Amino acid sequence: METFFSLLPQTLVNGLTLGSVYALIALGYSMVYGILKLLNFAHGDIYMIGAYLGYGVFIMFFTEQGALIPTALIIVLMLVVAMTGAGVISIVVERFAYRPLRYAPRIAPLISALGVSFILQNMVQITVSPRPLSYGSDTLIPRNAIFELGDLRIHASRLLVIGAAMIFMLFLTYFVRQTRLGRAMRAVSTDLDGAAMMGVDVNQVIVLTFFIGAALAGAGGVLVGIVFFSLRHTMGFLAGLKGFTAAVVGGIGSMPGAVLGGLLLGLAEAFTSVYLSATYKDVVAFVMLIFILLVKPSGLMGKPLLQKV
Amino acid sequence: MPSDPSENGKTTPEKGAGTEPPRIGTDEWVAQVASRKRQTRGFSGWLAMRWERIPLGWRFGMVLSLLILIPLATNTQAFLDLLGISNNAFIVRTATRFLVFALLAIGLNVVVGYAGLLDLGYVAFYGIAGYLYAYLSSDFVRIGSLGIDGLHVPALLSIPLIIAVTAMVGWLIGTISLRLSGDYLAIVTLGFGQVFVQLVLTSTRVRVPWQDRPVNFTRGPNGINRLDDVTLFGYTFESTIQYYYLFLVLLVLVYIGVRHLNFSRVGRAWRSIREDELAAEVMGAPTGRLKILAFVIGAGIAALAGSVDAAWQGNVVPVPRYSVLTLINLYAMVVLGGIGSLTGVVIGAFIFTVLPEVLRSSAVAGVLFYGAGLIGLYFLLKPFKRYALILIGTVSSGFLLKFLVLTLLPGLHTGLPEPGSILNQAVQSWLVIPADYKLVGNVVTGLSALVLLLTILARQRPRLFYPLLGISIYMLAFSWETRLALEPSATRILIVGATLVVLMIVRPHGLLGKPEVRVV
Amino acid sequence: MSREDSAPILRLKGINTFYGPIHILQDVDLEIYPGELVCLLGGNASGKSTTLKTVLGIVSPASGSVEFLGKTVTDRSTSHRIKNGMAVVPENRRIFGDMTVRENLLMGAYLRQDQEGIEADMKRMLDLFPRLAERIQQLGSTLSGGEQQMLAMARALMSRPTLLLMDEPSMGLAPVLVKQNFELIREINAQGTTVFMVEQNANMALSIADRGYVLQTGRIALTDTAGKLLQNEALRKAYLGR
Amino acid sequence: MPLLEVNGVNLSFGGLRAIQNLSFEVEDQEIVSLIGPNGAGKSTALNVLTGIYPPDSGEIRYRGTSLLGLKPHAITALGVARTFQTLRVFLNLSVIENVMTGAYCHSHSSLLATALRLPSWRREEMRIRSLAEKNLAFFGDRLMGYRHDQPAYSLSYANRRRLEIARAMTTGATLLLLDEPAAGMNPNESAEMTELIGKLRDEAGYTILLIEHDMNVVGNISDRVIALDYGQKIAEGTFESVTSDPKVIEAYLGHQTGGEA
Repeated sequence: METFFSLLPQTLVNGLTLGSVYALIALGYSMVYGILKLLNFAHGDIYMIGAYLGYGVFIMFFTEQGALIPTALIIVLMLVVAMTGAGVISIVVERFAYRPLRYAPRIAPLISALGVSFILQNMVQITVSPRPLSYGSDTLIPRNAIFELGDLRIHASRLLVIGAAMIFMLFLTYFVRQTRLGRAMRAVSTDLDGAAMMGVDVNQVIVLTFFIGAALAGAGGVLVGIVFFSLRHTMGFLAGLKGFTAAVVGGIGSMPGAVLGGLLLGLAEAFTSVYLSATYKDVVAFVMLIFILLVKPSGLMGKPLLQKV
Repeated sequence: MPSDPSENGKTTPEKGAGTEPPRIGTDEWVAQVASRKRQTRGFSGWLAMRWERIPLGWRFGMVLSLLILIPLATNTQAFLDLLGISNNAFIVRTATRFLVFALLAIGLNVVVGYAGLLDLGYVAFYGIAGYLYAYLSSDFVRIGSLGIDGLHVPALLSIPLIIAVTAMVGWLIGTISLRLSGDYLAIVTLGFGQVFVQLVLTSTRVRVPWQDRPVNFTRGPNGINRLDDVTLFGYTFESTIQYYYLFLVLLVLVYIGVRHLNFSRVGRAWRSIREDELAAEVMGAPTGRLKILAFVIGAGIAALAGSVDAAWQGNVVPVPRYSVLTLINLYAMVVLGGIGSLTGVVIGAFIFTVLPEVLRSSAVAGVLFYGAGLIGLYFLLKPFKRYALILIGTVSSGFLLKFLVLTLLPGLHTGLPEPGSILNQAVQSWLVIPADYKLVGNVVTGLSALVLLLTILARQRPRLFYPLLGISIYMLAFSWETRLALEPSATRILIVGATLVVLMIVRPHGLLGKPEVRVV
Repeated sequence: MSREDSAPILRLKGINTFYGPIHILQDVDLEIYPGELVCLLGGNASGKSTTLKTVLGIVSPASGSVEFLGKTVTDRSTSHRIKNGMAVVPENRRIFGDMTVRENLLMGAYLRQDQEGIEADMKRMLDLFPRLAERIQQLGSTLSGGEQQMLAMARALMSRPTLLLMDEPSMGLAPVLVKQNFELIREINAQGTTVFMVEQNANMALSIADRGYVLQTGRIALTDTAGKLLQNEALRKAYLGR
Repeated sequence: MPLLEVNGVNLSFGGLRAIQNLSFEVEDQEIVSLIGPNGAGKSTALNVLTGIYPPDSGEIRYRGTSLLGLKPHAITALGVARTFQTLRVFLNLSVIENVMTGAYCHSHSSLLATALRLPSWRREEMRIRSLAEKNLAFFGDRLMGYRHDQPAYSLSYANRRRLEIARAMTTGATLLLLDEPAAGMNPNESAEMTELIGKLRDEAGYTILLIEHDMNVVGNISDRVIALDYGQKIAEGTFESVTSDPKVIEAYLGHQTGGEA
């Protein structure tokens, strides 16, 4: 019991860190699904692209002599480049792989998304490297940058991840709730044709949605690199799966649901690793998913569908 | 009511206005369906028409005899010389893989194509059957206290048992997940598939109450090997070619059985569920039970394929055989072939087992790459004159560029250390290839994707399109020679991915699938 | 009552539209002049809604042209057309259920940038429909059928349209509400907004319209003033019932 | 014993009371019409009868058997079939297949017999097909001959309504619930539909519960009319008595009836 309580705060922090990243990925899934009812299976690879772009910025400014500019600035630059790059690539993918299929049978864009996923992964493999890349464990944030709160020791990188993710999510909430374009986004997701009749440029809104979703995933990719120091061209697959799971647990289409689902999944994995066994963390995550869906078939924050007759 | 034939989009002024005015209040044919007339345009239309005139039994027999002959025909000296290989083992192996995947794809088609359920855990049934076969037909199961030193259950007993057990699991999963609809079903089944693989990977040291030491249930990623061959009525299947014919028989039986089911009350009910679940239920079809039935039949077919496949391969390994990658492959086969169309699904399985194998050799991949490019370009640029002009233009500009580089910056062009086949040399003759070709190749490969997409965007504007097209051809050839051909394993999947995207856009309903009308 | 002397505000010329293999609109010609109230009549699946969608640019015709305010807009987007003065009260009203009444009204003014003008119009609408003012923060999905109709109308008027398009304004409303609704349409028209209305209820529509078109299996079968159409023998038999 | 008994049924969605204390009966071989403004609960009542929405309270009996707690397909198998206001034919199935789907609940071929195409399967399939053909023939030449093998999406609106009725007939039901069978039809077609509904009762022996807005249709064939408003029954009786009831006039018809509602 004692060990249980002594490990608790640390596990919570770990879970929240992981959960924040899952939440960032889940948001993109959920937003795109909300508007197009499309399961964007290439989303995980967009996150991977973000991680690589961030790494590209890192090696540009972090030579063997050390950082050319302040570390904080490098991190900001990494985020900016990764988010913009991921966003742009996602728009290109939407334009060429999804838009021609908007009125096709539901499963066609799904297969197209898998094709895109293959292309992105293997393009990175060919042009960058098939081997994992590494940041080096204390290059960006020193190993001793630790905040102590009683017994709890939190590494600065974890605070950075949680903080950054929270800022992005707050910004997104403000954008969707309070701005004209955000209102248009909500309108399109409730009734695409109805929104078009109000003069909303639906394509513009869809492009915007893909951009924002991909930018968040790209940020997630950079943040993961900062905490776990390494990246690989196949990293998008499992992360995408987790993001998708989180989105569904929260109720796909619902943005607060995606965040909640992401955090829950992260916490579940952290707790399983600590209290059960790290080997079972994926199993537990999926069992949790199945259980939640059986109790609440439309996800935690999704709206139950009333059958229309 | 005068019907306006096909001619979509283009109208002639005299039509419509001149014909008799419509009578008010008669709502006869609202829908004047041009598709009532068979489309016979072009060569492919002619071929399809010819093919469909052959009676069904004959068509079936023709394909079947072709499949029977493949291992024999490819074993002739003439054929082997043609391909320059010493034996046809590789071909028979690929053909057998095709049959396994065709079986699996037919099972998946029952679930996804007929009942319309997005089952992303299908591959787990394949895996469960594989592992069950491994337990029942190898030395793996050893229980000292009972004196069991490996189970070797006869195939005639074990395979039906495995099918029954797997179908039961299918029933269980179906019953649980059918409380959910649509995409939620997809995620729960995906979760099930993941749990299966994870459990197999991790159940290597499980503590059980009746044992002191932890038990290794699966041997993790190493899998279980040295499985028994299938023995039926005293005949043991040993070589790949023997398994090929076994799978062929199974495929034919399953194909016919599923086809008969589809054209019966069950098939009609499945299709009506896919169209409108509520209406189907209200018209007396027990939708829940029918969907579970599809799940169970799918699982049963997967179990049949999985157990015999395990025997053929002689081992079971969780990754990649039973992982999501296989699932993706199966979905590609089903969707590409045309969801709901049995023949289409088999063709899809053929394409997706043969294509990656063919692409393994970079020489063949090169031929395919340039060949498909040239043919695709021809259809894009018809008539031939324009096509030839563009190609000649591009190649001569390439030579001009090379000439300029060689005279002005003589150090820039160094060529590749290994120029490759004659085809590669021919292409390289008009490319400028610098010394650090890998780095430049990386950049150009990235850029060429961009230029290609720009070219597609500009297709309505000839003055932009043709120059851009020339540039993309040049850049793609450069990418291929400097990077893609050097990384065959990644390129293979890159090409498969591109094929998926392009095919979905060109034919979203698959090769043999029928486009469905949703609302009118 | 057609005002042949002025230029038409909307003109469809030789419109042909396909839905997949199905030929929906066949050589549809149609003109609407400033200040008119024109209705388009026709049975189910005769192509009425498709005509309206073609006017709006949601469906693009295979051939033919759409002119709005003297300019060809066939290839222009829906938002372009709405920006230039179209507005629509869609079939079944299509209220955004997850948005408040206020947000729904703001969606009507989506393409307008003048904040003060929008606020002024918002106030005007709430004066016109006091029921909406009471429910300004309520979600759209909680309104009753009649209130939703008001909201849809107010939302369309938020963009200060020169041409108001109405798709089946009587659909799904009790006969009592239908009458109120049609009186409101006449009122809006009297205040200077040109109205083009697609309607199945021929009696009601013709009782307030200036002119009418009758669409039959994708073609314009008849067009005349409302008064003459009410007298038309064939039409009476087909749609008016007596 | 009446064929259908509805007794004190209540149903609410969230706060909205869609049906309040609804009771009525339908006798064998009777044609009963439900009228009332949109949103009055007519279609909801049909959905409750067919098991799509379980009622909060009340009792529904068909031939004395309670329908509560039964799945829609089980209710259909008992003998209650319906059509839909919004037309739910299976667009991509052929006309004949659409009708044949209705026969599921009274066909029994096992999977094995089907997969092997045993003689028992052949006989049953023949029976279903000829039943479907017979039911399509009920509509005269409208849905005959070459149209059997055409996809349902190629049918006109009116023909789809006919197809839905043929599909409901094939379920072997005796009680047909028709939801606005004449909606979207012009007066000629409505008159034809009216005649047909009469024929369904007189020649084929069906009992019919009808929802309809077109007062011409309702007036011509109904033995009894039930008027609903806000989920409650406000009047019941002959067509004349119900349409002259002041409550019905106020809630539904309005004072000067201009034509169809």
